Amino acid sequence: KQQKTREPQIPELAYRLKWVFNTSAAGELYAMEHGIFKAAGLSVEVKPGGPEKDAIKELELGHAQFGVASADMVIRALSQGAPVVVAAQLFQINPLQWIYRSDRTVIETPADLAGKVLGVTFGGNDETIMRALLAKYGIAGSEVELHSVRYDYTPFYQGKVDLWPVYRNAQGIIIEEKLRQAGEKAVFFDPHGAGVRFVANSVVTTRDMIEQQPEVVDRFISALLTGWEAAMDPANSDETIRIIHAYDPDTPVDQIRRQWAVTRKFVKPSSGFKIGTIDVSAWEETERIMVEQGLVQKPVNVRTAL
Amino acid sequence: MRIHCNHLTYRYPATSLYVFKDLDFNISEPGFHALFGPSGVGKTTLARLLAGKENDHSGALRTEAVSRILYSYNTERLPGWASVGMHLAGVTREGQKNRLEELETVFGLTEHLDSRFGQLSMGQQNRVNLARYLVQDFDLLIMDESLANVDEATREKIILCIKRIFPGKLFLYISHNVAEVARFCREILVLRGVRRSPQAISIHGQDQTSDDRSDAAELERTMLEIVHAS
Amino acid sequence: MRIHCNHLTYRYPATSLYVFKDLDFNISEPGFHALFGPSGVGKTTLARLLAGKENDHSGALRTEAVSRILYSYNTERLPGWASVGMHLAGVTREGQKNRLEELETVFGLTEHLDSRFGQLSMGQQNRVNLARYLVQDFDLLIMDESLANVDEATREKIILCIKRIFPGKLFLYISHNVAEVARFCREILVLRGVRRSPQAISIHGQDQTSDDRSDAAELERTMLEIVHAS
Amino acid sequence: MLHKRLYQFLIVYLIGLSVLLGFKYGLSLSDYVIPGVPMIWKAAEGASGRYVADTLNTLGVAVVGHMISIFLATVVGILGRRRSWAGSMIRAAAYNIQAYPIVAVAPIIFILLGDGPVSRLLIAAMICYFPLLLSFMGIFSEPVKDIEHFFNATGRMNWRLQVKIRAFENMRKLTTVIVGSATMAMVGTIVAEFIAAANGIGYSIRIALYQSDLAKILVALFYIGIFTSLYLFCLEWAGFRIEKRFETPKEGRG
Amino acid sequence: MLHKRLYQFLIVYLIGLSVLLGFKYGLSLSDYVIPGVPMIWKAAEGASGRYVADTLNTLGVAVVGHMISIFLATVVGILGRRRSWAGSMIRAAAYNIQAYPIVAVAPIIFILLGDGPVSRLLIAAMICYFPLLLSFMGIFSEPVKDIEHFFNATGRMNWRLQVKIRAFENMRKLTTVIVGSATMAMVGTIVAEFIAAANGIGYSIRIALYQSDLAKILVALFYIGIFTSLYLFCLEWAGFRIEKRFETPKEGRG
Ligand SMILES: Nc1ncnc2c1ncn2[C@@H]1O[C@H](COP(=O)(O)OP(=O)(O)OP(=O)(O)O)[C@@H](O)[C@H]1O
Ligand SMILES: Nc1ncnc2c1ncn2[C@@H]1O[C@H](COP(=O)(O)OP(=O)(O)OP(=O)(O)O)[C@@H](O)[C@H]1O
Ligand SMILES: [Mg+2]
Ligand SMILES: [Mg+2]
Repeated sequence: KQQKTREPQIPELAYRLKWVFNTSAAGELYAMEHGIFKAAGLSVEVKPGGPEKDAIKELELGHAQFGVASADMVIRALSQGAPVVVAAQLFQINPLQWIYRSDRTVIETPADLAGKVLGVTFGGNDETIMRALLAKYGIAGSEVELHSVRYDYTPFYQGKVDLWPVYRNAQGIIIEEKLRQAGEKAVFFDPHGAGVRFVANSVVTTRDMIEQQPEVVDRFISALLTGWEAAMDPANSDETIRIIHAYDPDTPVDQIRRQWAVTRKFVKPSSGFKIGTIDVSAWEETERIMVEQGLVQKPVNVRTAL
Repeated sequence: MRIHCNHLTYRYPATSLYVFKDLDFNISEPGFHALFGPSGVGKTTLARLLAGKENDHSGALRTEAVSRILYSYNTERLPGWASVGMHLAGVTREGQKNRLEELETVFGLTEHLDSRFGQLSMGQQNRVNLARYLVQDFDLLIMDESLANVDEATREKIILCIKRIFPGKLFLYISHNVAEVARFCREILVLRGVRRSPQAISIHGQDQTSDDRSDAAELERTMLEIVHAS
Repeated sequence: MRIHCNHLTYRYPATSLYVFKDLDFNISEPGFHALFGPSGVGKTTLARLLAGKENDHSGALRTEAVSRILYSYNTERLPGWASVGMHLAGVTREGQKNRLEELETVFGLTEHLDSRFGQLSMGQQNRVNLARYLVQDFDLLIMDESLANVDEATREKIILCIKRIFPGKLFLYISHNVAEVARFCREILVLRGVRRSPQAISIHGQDQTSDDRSDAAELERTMLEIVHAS
Repeated sequence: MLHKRLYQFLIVYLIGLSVLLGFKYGLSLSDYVIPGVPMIWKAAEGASGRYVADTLNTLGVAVVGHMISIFLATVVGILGRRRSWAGSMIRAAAYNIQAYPIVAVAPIIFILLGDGPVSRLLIAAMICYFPLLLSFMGIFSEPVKDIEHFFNATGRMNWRLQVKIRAFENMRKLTTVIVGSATMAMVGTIVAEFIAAANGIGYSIRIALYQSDLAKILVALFYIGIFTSLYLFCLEWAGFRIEKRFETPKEGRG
Repeated sequence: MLHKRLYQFLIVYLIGLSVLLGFKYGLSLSDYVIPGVPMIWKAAEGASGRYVADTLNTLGVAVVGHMISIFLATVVGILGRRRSWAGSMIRAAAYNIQAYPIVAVAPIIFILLGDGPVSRLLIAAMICYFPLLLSFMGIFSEPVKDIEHFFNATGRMNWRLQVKIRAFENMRKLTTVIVGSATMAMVGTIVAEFIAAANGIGYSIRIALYQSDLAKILVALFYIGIFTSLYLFCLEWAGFRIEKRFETPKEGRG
């Protein structure tokens, strides 16, 4: 507190995550623990998110200066005039996938989705993705049964639903493990692999920040991405996993290790890839999907906000 | 000071039987008066009409030179969070502390001032309740069986005390004790029921101010008069 | 049939004053007896001890050949969901319907059977309440001021009626009316307070079974006896 | 009386809306944070039909859930009214079950009962019954001495009579609580739909929330308020009739 | 008495657990649907330390929220006790606000108040205050004629005295409701944490839920039950003391 008054030039920033502390926040946690933000002359408070948290709203209300939001939230906010800007794209591949039991359900091509009971969160982005998939492969709504998903997995466990949406790098690992312990085998259906590119978590800030404190934004983003690069470096994996476990004690270390490996694939698909790169064409596809499904009234020209 | 009743007609809402029909009476002087009559004849009803607690009557029921009417009855209770002594002290008007103490003594309450109201016997409750009314500002005090559960000796003391302290006020004392009202009351308004005519008869009582029992024959006559009227 | 009290000592829990200390008395025959004494002396307490509603006394308070004791008091109420007539009919024992009707007539209730309890005058409430006790199975009925709010004439009728119908039962009638207990009661147990000795005196009443007032002098004597005792 | 209820609701709603809009225009927030009037109006036009149907659907479940809750609270209140060990055990059970947040218990309910309408009803009832239970417990456990004495003394007392006496003597308190708990039933149903069901206004709210569409939520709240007021009015009217009936009984005995 | 409360809780908890396990072994469900005893035991070993701390944290907030609710309910109950238009307006407002499910209102609260402890407390209080309000409203709006008559007749009545009289005459009902609503305060806090906070047992439950870890939820419910029982016991004891104090006042006036 005293430092604050003595060195007022250090910008105090609040950074709102999309979800609670877990592997999806590996880079942020790493940067925080290793003083990377401090080294960049920033004081950053990383706040966990949750289902009721909306980083974009907090940006506008001044409760936070940076945040993580999914692409559909960004596009929707843009369509409603929110002054939000995407500063970096953390996930190159959307971690949202569908888990299913390979001994009960066979999905070899996306066309096999027909006739299945598919779990979707109505109103959530998994519904958007699934509908885009179905449209892409010409599967009529009458050929599948969409089952409303909520936060407990009972219908999936009880076999009432064939495919259940999960974050591949988070619950995916945990559920897979549970099924394995029960002697069942789970695999994942990946929309990205099926050609639907729907952008997931990205770092957002406001237009004002970019215009008025471009240098702070640069410092923050580069510190953040430095954190991510370090966290995804296999040489640091043990340290990264230790840090994550400190913030997410409910997940056992060996599961975090697997989560980490999957996350790495999504965030840094190849070893030379620069984390944070914005995949403009994927954003445009995302916008197109949302316009097609009537989720936004008219195109927002997302390119301008990237 | 006067209570004036002219063609009073009343029945309770949504009932068909009248309690009063064209009732007339007059009480024209201050003093300790009685309201008398068999159970169910309408004493309480009349008292509540006077106190403005029932409405919708027709006819006139008016008072003159009576600005504050208080109505007390025997099943009233005091709140339970403090002793009766504290309650009595709390509701006593400025400058009436001495009077309160006098009443406490005459009413035989001094030993019970530390009790909660709920711990008193019924007669003790009656007395505590009446005492607090007597330290209020009033012109007419209606006592609806306010001493019903008190023994005769104590009741006599209390009535004489009231008559001594408040000679200029109007009291309307409701009691079922013929001898008592005959002896101590000035006017006894005997209610006789809606089917009889006249519905109310006024009888002069002995209005004694001390407990001497000299005039037994007179008393007997008044009592008979009351019994015959009712 | 006997009530037998030997060295009864009692005080209310968490109070320091005794209501009774070594109280002795005896009531040894059925009949209409009275429990008498100044307000606060302990009549209700004794009644409740007898009925088993207060405990923790020391000394003996026993009954012999009395198996069912009922305790009635004047502030009891009937539930409000039906008329009093229906309630009375509902709680009447098998084979007592005629008796109930007789009581309703003598008690002057016939006109009010359609009313709810809350719509009755106080004296009417007293009578309804007492009537329902009389159609129960009892050996000893304690009437704690059960007729306190009823007029004297009606009360007299009621007492005579009870005495006529239930000659073999025990009644303990608590009342503040000296003349009444003197005239109608068989034994009058006068409680005198814990500070006096003896604490209770038994006086023979006139035990009249009709309302003739022939023996005025005898009555006067009994009354004086009671007044002096209390 | 119905007019009054609706007016009052509208006043409350408009005050709330004004505060929100005041914020919006005061801080010049975008439509995404707090929707502007045109957006709310558009949402109302677009969604009203569905939302009215949804709210009616929810109201139907809520009414049934409310009845179940009243029944449940009565039963538990009656069983738990005694000061005995059994009574306090039942109270303990009732309290303990309530102490578990529905969000944690819901999965267990789904496992045990499946996710059909029964679960939805049960959750609604659970949320609404506890406030009722508390009052019922208070009322049923307090003797009305002056009335009960006779029945105790003559061996006529049974639990039904006791409950009847205590309920009747506290009729006004009971109606207040029953009427008031109607809103809890509504809330309970909405929450149940929110976490579990695939229809009803709670489900619509969840979708609107996922799409962070505050405009639609405001429209939903409007209809919820309207229909809750209507239901409250009906209950109040019924309560009023019952009170009336016992205050002024008819003359003449059959 | 404390022993009794804890025993009772344990019995209830064990019955619940047995039913669940009965289901599991009866239908031979696998561990991921309903965890077996070893799994629950392991979860208990692993998570107990943290969960106890979390539950205590939650309890702290719940106690404050409970106090706020009691205060709120008293104020609204007093204001809404009259049969006048203003009274019924306040009742309408109180009911209408309650009719909005917290899940729908929470986002608005967060927008207006941020996500500090204030929001958490407010949500907890909102969930807990309504049951209190209902009872308070019932109690405060019903005259105690035999006591109030004197004060009305002598012009001494004011709202404070009126409330005091009615509260005192209904002390037992009030304590029942206040004690009982403690569990609502606990639930409210947990729900608030569930949807918003980053600590407390509600937050832990949310994490366990999204990890589909029923074993941990069962452990959390265990601690919630234990500490709720403790809090209830404290309140009951306090209520008992108050009742006692007025039932047997001391002899001798100072
Ligand atoms: N609330 C009421 N509704 C209907 N009728 C009533 C109500 N109160 C009293 N009555 C009837 O009105 C008549 C007069 O009652 P009131 O209480 O005035 O009698 P009272 O003279 O005071 O009798 P008591 O000496 O027994 O107290 C009675 O017949 C009674 O049944
Ligand atoms: N619950 C109680 N707690 C403490 N003291 C009590 C309680 N009830 C009565 N008393 C006291 O015990 C004494 C006897 O009371 P009791 O009610 O037996 O008198 P009583 O003879 O019936 O009087 P009354 O004729 O006025 O009804 C009184 O002094 C009273 O203050
Ligand atoms: Mg009367
Ligand atoms: Mg007595």
